[in-house]
Amino acid sequence: MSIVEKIDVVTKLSKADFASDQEVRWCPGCGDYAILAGIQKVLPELNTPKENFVFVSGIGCSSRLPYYLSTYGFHTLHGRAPTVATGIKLANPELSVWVITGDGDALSIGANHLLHLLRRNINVNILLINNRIYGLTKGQYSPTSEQGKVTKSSPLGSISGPVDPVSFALNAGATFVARAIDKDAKGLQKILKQAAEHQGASFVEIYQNCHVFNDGAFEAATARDTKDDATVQLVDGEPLVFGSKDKKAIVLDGLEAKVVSVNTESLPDNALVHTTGSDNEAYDALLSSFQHKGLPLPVGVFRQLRKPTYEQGMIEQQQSSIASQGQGNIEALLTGGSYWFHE
Amino acid sequence: MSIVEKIDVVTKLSKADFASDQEVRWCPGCGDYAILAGIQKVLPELNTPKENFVFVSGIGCSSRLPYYLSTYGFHTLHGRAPTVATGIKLANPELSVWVITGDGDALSIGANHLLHLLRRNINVNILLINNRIYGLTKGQYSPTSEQGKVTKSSPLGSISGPVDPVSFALNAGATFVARAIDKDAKGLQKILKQAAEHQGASFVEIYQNCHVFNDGAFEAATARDTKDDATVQLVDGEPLVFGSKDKKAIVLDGLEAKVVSVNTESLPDNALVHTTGSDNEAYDALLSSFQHKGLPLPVGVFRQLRKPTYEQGMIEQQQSSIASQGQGNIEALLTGGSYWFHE
Amino acid sequence: MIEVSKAEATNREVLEEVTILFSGDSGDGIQLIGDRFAYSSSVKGNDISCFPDFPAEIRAPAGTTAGVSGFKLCFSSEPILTPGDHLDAMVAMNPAALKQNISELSDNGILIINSDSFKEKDCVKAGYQENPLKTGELDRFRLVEIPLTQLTLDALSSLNLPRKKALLCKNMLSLGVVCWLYERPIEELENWLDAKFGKQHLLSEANKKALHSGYNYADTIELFDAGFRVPKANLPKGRYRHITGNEALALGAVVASIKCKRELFFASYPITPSSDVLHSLARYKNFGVKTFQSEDEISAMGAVVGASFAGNLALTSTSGPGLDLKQEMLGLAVMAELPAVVFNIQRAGPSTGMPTKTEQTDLLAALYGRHGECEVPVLAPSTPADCFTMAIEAFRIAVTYMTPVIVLSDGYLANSAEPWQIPTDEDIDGFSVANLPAQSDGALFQRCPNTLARSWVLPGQKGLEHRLGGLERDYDKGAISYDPDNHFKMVLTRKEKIKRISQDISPISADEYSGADVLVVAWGSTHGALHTAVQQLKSEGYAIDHLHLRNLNPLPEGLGDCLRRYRKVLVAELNLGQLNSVLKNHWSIETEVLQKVSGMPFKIDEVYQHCKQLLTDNSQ
Amino acid sequence: MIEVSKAEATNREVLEEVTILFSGDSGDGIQLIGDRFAYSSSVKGNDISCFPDFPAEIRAPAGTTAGVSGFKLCFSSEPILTPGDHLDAMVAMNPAALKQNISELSDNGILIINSDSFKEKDCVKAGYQENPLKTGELDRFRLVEIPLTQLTLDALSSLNLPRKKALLCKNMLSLGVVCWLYERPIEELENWLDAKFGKQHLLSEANKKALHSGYNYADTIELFDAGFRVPKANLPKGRYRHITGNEALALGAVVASIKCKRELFFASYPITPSSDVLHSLARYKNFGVKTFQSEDEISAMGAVVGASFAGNLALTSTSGPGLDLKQEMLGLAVMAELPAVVFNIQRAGPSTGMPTKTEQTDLLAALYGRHGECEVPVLAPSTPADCFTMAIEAFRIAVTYMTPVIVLSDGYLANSAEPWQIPTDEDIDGFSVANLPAQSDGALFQRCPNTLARSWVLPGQKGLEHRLGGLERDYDKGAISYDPDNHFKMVLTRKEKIKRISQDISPISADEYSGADVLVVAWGSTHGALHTAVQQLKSEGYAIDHLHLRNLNPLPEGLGDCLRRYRKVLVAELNLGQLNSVLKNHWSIETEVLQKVSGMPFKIDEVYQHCKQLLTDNSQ
Ligand SMILES: Cc1ncc(C[n+]2csc(CCOP(=O)(O)OP(=O)(O)O)c2C)c(N)n1
Ligand SMILES: Cc1ncc(C[n+]2csc(CCOP(=O)(O)OP(=O)(O)O)c2C)c(N)n1
Ligand code: SF4
Ligand code: SF4
Ligand SMILES: [Mg+2]
Ligand SMILES: [Mg+2]
Repeated sequence: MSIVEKIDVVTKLSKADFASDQEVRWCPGCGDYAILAGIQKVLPELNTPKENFVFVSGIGCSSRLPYYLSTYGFHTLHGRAPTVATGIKLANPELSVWVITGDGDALSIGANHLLHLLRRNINVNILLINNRIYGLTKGQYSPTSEQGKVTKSSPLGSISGPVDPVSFALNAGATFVARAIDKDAKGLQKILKQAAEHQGASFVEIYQNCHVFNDGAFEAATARDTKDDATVQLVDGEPLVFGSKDKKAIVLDGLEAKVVSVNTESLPDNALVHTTGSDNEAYDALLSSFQHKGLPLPVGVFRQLRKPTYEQGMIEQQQSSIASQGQGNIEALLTGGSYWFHE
Repeated sequence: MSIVEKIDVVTKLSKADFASDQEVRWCPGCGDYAILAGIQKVLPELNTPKENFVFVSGIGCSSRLPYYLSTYGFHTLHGRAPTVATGIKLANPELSVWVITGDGDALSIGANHLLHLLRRNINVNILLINNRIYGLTKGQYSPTSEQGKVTKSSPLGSISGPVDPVSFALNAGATFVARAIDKDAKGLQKILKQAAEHQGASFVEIYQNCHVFNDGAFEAATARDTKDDATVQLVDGEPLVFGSKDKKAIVLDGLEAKVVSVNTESLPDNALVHTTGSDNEAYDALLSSFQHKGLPLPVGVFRQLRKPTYEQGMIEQQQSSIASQGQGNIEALLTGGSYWFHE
Repeated sequence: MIEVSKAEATNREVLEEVTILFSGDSGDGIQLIGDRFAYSSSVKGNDISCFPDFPAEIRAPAGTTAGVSGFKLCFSSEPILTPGDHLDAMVAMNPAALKQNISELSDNGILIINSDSFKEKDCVKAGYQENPLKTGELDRFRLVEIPLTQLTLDALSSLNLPRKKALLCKNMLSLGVVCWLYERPIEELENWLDAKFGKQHLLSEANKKALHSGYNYADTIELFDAGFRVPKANLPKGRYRHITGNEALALGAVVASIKCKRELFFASYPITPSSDVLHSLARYKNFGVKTFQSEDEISAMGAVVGASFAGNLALTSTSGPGLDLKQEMLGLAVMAELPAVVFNIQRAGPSTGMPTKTEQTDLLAALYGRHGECEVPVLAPSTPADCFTMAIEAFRIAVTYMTPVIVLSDGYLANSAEPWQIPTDEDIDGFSVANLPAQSDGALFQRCPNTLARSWVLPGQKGLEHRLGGLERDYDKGAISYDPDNHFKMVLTRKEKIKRISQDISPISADEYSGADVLVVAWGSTHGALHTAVQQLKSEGYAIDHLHLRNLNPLPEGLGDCLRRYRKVLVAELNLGQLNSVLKNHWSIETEVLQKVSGMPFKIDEVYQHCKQLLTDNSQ
Repeated sequence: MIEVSKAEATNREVLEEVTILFSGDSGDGIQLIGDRFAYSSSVKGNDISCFPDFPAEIRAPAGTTAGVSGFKLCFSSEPILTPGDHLDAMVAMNPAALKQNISELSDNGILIINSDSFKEKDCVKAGYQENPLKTGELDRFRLVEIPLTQLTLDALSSLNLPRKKALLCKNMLSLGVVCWLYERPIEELENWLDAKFGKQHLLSEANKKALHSGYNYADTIELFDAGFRVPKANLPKGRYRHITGNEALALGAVVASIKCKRELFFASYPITPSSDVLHSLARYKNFGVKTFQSEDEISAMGAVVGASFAGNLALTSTSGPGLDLKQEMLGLAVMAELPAVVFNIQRAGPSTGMPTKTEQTDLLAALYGRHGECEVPVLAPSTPADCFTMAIEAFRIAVTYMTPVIVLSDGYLANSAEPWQIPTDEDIDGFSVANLPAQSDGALFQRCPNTLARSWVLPGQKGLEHRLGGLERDYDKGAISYDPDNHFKMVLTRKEKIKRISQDISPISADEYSGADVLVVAWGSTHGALHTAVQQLKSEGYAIDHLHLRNLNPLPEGLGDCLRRYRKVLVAELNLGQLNSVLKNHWSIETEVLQKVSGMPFKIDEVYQHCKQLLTDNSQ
């Protein structure tokens, strides 16, 4: 089949073409619905034949998502989706491979696999659906739950502080890192598209409201009256400016970020200008620490770097090996070492 | 036994008292010997009864270390030492618990456990002995091996880049993070002592030469003629100054670190002054990125913060629970819910 | 303690026992009313048995069969062991609930439905082609149609609740109806609602109103031909409470810790259906319990091994997939000879399987799931209350023999409640930790001549410093050893140590099992159904016995002889014959198997029929 | 290809076979010379069998018994299967090597020692109270003391090598001596050294000099009364090479991939003694092989499951502890019905155990180590070369039946080399992947009526998009299903699918196993010792047979009947009776067991004696 034909087929697809025949079974009001819709909206725009998409998930409410997409899918084991996705991508680098995972799935039982997938820069898209709770097992605290969280398993409050998914991914060396929010459909779709188009491991944290066990966890960042003050949109090449009425900018003071009011049109010299391609760990760390420093929550793409993918390296080694040793065959294989004749 | 007696006993101990009756079985020339010696030197100085030390390890050449110490010890499973250490410390917070682990043990199979131990801030001391290779399984590349490393399992060079142990620990939220080198006995001992005395999770990366499978990996940082230019010593409150003949300082330029020569006695204004207590992620990231930015390798304590430990939280919850509900007993336990009489 | 109210009623038909099912959407509060009605029945003096059955989804789409939640309850004036096979009555809140469960309702059974939820679209959602109320397919039942939705809204109209909130009280209205039907005083329920929400709370008010309305509705419009009465059962006198298997395991662990005077350390990673053990134990901090929610199952098991090394009574709980993950670390506990207990709450496998359904398919994995020769004792409680006893027994064996122990419960035991006569402190046998050396006595790796257990030397003890590990060690000195003869000796010693436990548990009594035509051998949660079926057959004069094993490794003494005394041995399990293979491995006997692997417990009747067939074949 | 040199010698005693042990410190290059001497013997036309035995430490302290490395080799003019029990000759580079192995040397055996390393302190280090050269304890051997150290230094003096470097050539000097003793031309070794180091390289020069010196020394000073000659064996004509079990597994996997035209994807995490499979496959990139060194065993298995889903032939390799970790993911492969192969190279357990020692203790874990009813086929090669055949067979079964397959090798097979007649492409049976649907044919979850396999639908195929997972799924449509009857049907279907494989493998031939007094049943690496012992007994007229199983699940057809044809069945295993328990589970037969769990293979003699005892008891 020629590429032209393929594209032809692809462009005809719509959101509805990506809905499977399975009834969606999340609780009413669950943020996962919006995320599913966002994905279904973006997939037809990616110029990829439907049969080339593979959605791989672990276990959790969020990890049920692949059942509701009409693409290839694999609902694997708790925490292990990155390993299965790795196998799929290395077996067939042509496929567009996505990982759907939850905060418990990805950062409790599965953080090691996630770390290594990101470090290897395998070209898969990871969507970490963060509701800061274990949904499917009915409401225990997760590694992203805030310290002191009262749940069935922590009646007096959880003792340890949270892991920040974005910092984790940045530190693991992911070449694309972003944060999106279930309720912000436009922003979510834009990021999903960028993630899909990125060559290399893409990581997107998506805030998701668990209506039943952790309702309102992201209230400040989503409520109409607070969100403009509580968040700052990351736009490549643009300054970090936010605020509903009074515009504010984030400036650099030594190695600290600070908020200043900007009433005129001109920004102070030390205003931070966002760049997704800085490859500067200090900037990444600064940005991802806003949240626990009382600064507004950054939403959007944190980092996008172009680096060779693992599968490229793998294919190159195969090719260079064939170039130097010739394409192997059984005779060459079995007589490869030294042998002798017995007469 | 009164405390006075205990201290009395402790101060009488010497290095030799911490050698077990087992013959040390590393290869001749292995850097582990120096690390063992450093530990044996420091333990008598910690004012802790010998029987209160527990050394827990995973599997690897380095993980054999506890056998050679005459303290309590546990040679557990590959990658799992942090979990066992967690259990020991929570079961008996009085004990001085140490984890001995290798780069493969800690960062390949075991990185998830390490992450969570550090995040929880459990008061154990983790010594990650990094030789950038799998020693015990005879020389495959490890997650800290440099990209392109040629080993038995990567005859054409490894494809993915390394994990930096110090960045990993800083990002996981460890409250004490340091780097030491096997060949620098004094520096190592000083850091071990500080780590032991720190309340909370301490993490020390120790560069170790694997004479057999990765000889000379840390040559630049250890050789007499290069080490002063290749490393910078981290001293709390002191500027980052280094260099064998010409003294050089590290200065901050925006969010980048740069090296400048300092010939006079006074330092430039923007010279970085090290502080272990900054609690500034950007600074931590800057410092831990020196290595792959061509800046000198920082050696010493990166971070030391005072935060409540997990076990303190656990004990406080127990106490508050006893305060509010009374010390439990069997009668109270079994009749805790509602019950009735059948007559 | 709640006083039993003495509400009287007249004109009631007396029944020996009733099995009723409450069913509806998982958002309908079915488990809540089921649970509470069970409690009321107990308080009234009935024996009860129940079986909650819920969907895998938190809240599957309303109105679909996938989302149906059920609570089956049998209350009786005779001692009972299972909720029974057939329903005498059923409450179906919607067509999906009806569809899912109607096959279990006996002819002429009472069928209470919410007529407001039988619209066309409701029926379609549930997968009905036609409205079942109209097809006549329900004619063989005593159909009672109640406009529950409307009645609820009407009842609460004065409270000005939002419609959605008000509708949540539907379940209480239906409970009120059922209370009238079976003569349950509603005062006790009112007290409970007050306690739950706070006396003044609007929700307390609303729920009480709905409850009353239901009760009065049934009374006033003479909804039923007659009410029923199930008299008090003749149970031993004493204090009772309800207990589920998971609660019982948690209580047993805490009691073991108090009895042997060592702190309980519990590490676990949530997984259905074991998570309630974690939830229970997390509330017992004032009993010295430490709970640790770990990052995964490996970590939980690792922490348990560490805590055991440091001298705590160490416990973890999990379910199938988690058991797989714990195996390597269990092997370390075997090698290091450290006491630890694993509660494995079996669920339908393999792989993720059907997480909320019950099964007995982890026996072989518990016995053999680790590389190397790596035996551990395995116990299996047979009722929810027995979980309490076996939890304590597991710790006794663990510390006496210095070994990890696996306790196999399952989803059915975990969630089913039964009335439990509360023991006093004195009723419960304690045990002590005998092998804690008082001081440096050089006997570090010496074994107790009876149990073959090594001593439990704890960090912090002066002069006894030593190193444990997963490498083979020298029999005498404990140092690493690669000596071939030593290894063989250690392998045999570890095996023998487990074998010795069989002398320390109840043997199979030759009197009790003196031989007959058929012996039904089984283990775990199937006890009730099997026992009931066998009793039935015995009462009909058949020569049949039922032997229920609680120790699966080692097996009790006398078992081999016992098996040989029967003409036929039927091994009945909710798997493909796992205990059967264990028995055959020990004794070269021919056996019959009764297998069921459907995520559901045995029905009494299927066991009864199967056994009867065997007995009949036999007598030919 | 190397030409066999035709060096002649006179005055040599002709022997049928010789077993020799090279032993010394792990830094002494023992494995190297052993391996090369084995190769020379093969090239000379002998049959050979060898057993390398090395310590757990990379390089344990020099001079201690913990650090002794040994290479045992038997070369023979008759076909042989094991290196034999007793040594005819032994090279001991130091007292520790002597101490560790001397008990195996036959009386009057040749004992070559390095006299320079028998100083007082060397003897003490090895644990001798007195110098064994002086106590007379070696009098019953033909002791040949050679000052190897000094001779080596002298031989290389002209090269001006640092002393340390020069001393590394000691092994070559000793090899030279042995070459003289057994009439090996040293030209072939010289060529090998040139190839290894480069012709001009100083190390090549030094090693050749040492080799020559040893040879000449033995020749000149008439070190031995006489030299020996072991004539050519009567092996089938053809091309041969040496092959270890691990190499054979790797080659088999690549051949399977070429034959069935699907790329090989291999993911593994290093672990002794399986790592060499990784090292081998990493070198086959030009055969389209992808190797992935994962972060742990779970990840390796996960990647394998993913690669299989995407259509590669997917493989992982591991050892005991790693098998434990793979079990959960294996369960997913069972549930998703995806083909995959696991090579498990067993080592002495439990837990970390004795990593470099061999054992057969993972059979039950392979069969039953997963929660739920979760069967997988299990195969066991019986010789190093058989690893090649069984690797291909494993893939054939995996893709034909859409199931993961476990191949159980062990440390002994993994590292032992045997001569292998190299097959040609045509010699090797291929297999094809029959169940790849060509296009959207709606048969996504339909099963092949013969194999019951579902079709292998690969992402990228248009119109066949579907979702796999670990939840139970509907028999017909593949969607998630919680239906009880469906679950039971699926459990039984998965079981039946595995059972059908038994019709697709060689049955036990009733002619060959027609009955006798004793049948020895076994599996895996014990083949050589058992076969040799049984042949010996047969040749002495005893009625005994040996049945070696290569399919452990499902078992081959005809096995049950076969077992019943013998008066006694002896199950011989390097464990506590794991195959035995499998057999007893299938057939209620009485068996005898021969157990050994010492990290070492069976000796022929211990099998011989045990069987003889049984046969004698029998005839009473
Ligand atoms: C090995 C294993 N351990 C535990 C579980 C139980 N389990 C299922 S989902 C889950 C956590 C889900 O949390 P998260 O990943 O945050 O997903 P959410 O349900 O919140 O979307 C757990 C603990 C499991 N299925 N498998
Ligand atoms: C579960 C498991 N997988 C693999 C191994 C094999 N193994 C032992 S040590 C090791 C790596 C050791 O590397 P590292 O931690 O860097 O320690 P080093 O030997 O270099 O000190 C591996 C892969 C094992 N023992 N257990
Ligand atoms: S429990 Fe929470 S996350 Fe799960 S489906 Fe319900 S609302 Fe969504
Ligand atoms: S292999 Fe390397 S790390 Fe291991 S003992 Fe030898 S030198 Fe040390
Ligand atoms: Mg979550
Ligand atoms: Mg290492």
